[in-house]
Amino acid sequence: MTATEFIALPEAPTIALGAGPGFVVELEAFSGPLDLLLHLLREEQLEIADIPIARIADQFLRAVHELGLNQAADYLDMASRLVRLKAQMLLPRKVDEDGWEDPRAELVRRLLEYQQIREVAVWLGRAAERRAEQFARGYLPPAPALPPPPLTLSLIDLLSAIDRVIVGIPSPVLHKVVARPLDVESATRRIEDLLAGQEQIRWFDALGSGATIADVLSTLLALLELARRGSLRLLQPTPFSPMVIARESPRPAA
Amino acid sequence: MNPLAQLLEAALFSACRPITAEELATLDPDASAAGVRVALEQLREHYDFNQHGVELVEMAGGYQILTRPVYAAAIERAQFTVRTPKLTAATLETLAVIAYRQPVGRLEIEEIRGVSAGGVLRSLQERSLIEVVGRSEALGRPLLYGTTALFLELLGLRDLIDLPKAEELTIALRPHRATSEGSDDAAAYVEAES
Amino acid sequence: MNPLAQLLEAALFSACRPITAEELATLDPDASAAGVRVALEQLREHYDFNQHGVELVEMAGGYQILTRPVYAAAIERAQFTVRTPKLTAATLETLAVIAYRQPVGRLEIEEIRGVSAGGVLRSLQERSLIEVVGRSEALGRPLLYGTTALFLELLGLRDLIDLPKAEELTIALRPHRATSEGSDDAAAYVEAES
Repeated sequence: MTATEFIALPEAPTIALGAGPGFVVELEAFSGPLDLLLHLLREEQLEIADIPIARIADQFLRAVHELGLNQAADYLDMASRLVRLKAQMLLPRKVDEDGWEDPRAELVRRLLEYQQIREVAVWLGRAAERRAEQFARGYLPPAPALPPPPLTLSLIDLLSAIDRVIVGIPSPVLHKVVARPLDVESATRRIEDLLAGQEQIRWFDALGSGATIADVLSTLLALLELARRGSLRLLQPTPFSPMVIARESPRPAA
Repeated sequence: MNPLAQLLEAALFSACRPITAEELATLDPDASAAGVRVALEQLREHYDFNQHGVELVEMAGGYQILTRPVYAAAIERAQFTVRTPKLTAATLETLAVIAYRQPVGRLEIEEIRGVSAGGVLRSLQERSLIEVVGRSEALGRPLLYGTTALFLELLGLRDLIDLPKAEELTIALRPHRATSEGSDDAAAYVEAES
Repeated sequence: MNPLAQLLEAALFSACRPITAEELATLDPDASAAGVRVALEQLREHYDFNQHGVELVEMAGGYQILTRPVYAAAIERAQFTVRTPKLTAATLETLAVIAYRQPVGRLEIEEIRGVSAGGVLRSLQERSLIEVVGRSEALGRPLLYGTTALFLELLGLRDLIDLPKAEELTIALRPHRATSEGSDDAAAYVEAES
């Protein structure tokens, strides 16, 4: 089973961690990094108050990677916190040192708090389901021709509206900064076209003539991306020698 | 009431339209057409005999539970059926933009909200919440909108400066005219439009 | 049923939201608050005693007639109406934070849930389940959110106090700021944690 195969398990998602080749999980099963963390702790039957940080940090990183959550900033943020904690826990400290604050305290506090909220959320969900079992009157006859009731407008409503508008504003509208945009796509195409014709090209071939700074950056990003995908190899035969860009025969997708 | 009559009452109450006897029969696989008729009759009699405020009405080939006409006047006066006409989200958002950016043109409003604003602007004008306050210097000399006295009245504000300040909001909005120096602001404004 | 109970039944039938006792009292200039209460009680008893398919429910500070839960499945199968869709985990968690911590700002919500909250907050506001209730004194004066009457309606709650109490939860909730003294609160919280 590969990481791309997901089975919907709405109530209690089970993750085969470590033992199996990958995860069986519904992405939507997690509402955030704290949720994933709680899940890992539960799976391993670990106490929140005494988290083995090293172990749980590794598992979290693996889960984030295998669930394809690498794109989600919130998960990455938590991952970096865990890695930092792991490092802090490794720092030596005197046995009888007073005033030593467990670096995990903040995380433990957040997890407990989040667990409470989860409990309330479950309660709310049940209440909403019970309520959904009862229907209000459906059919309403057309409204009588009465003068419309007076208009209501409150400052609170207006504030809410402003809030919504602000959330939706893409950027300050006063200034339109037109940056020279990076065009990684075109650079990628150019490199791919070149490599289709010949086994190896040089950095200057990839760049083309009359390259601007934006072009140089675009080409560099395109090369790095193609190398990451395994479409090409970047070689430098000797120190300071020109970079050689070599075609890579396509591998079967992982 | 027999169990089928109870089920029919619940169904008729919750339905979004009049329901025919045939449709009602689908509620209970064990119910016969005759059974549904009997249950409907029982429901009607129950409402009449116990002097309920509602009655079972047959119309347009279907059944509905309706309030008795005698109560219509009192209910209409109380206006429970219509929610107080709150402004829609789109209207409020447009109004919010105008309140903070006035005088402001349609283009800027549309740019901020990301949707066309023609209809909403018209309806806000019809409700006398906004009015045309001038024309921009920009190409085509577009109309500029501002809020009205009624707008302040509905919000219970004495003046526009009673609105929460831009800098108090999450993201600083452009300060409105009343709080800033005319010349600088105007300069910034022309810039924004071009 | 007495005449007032009939009028109230008709009015409640014609409304599609909970109606408060005060609103109901406006239906009849001669009705006292006590009279309305008695009539509502009579109506509730009549529905229960005669085993109607509907019942009188007290909710969100008002009264509403709703179908009994036992008929939901049959009515849905017959497609006379549809059930409200389930709320997502993200929505429920955000509502939980706001319900217990209100008035609460976006930052605190995001801190507790560990994820950004902009999208969920916007959608909750659009559905009128939460509203802006003020602004914090903190830096940037961020907007503070609270739950609405529609939130109570959606959950079938009479009041916010129907929410589970801190001591009813497996883990004691930190009492929210408005109701407790800072220092005691912090001490109590640390205790609950250990």
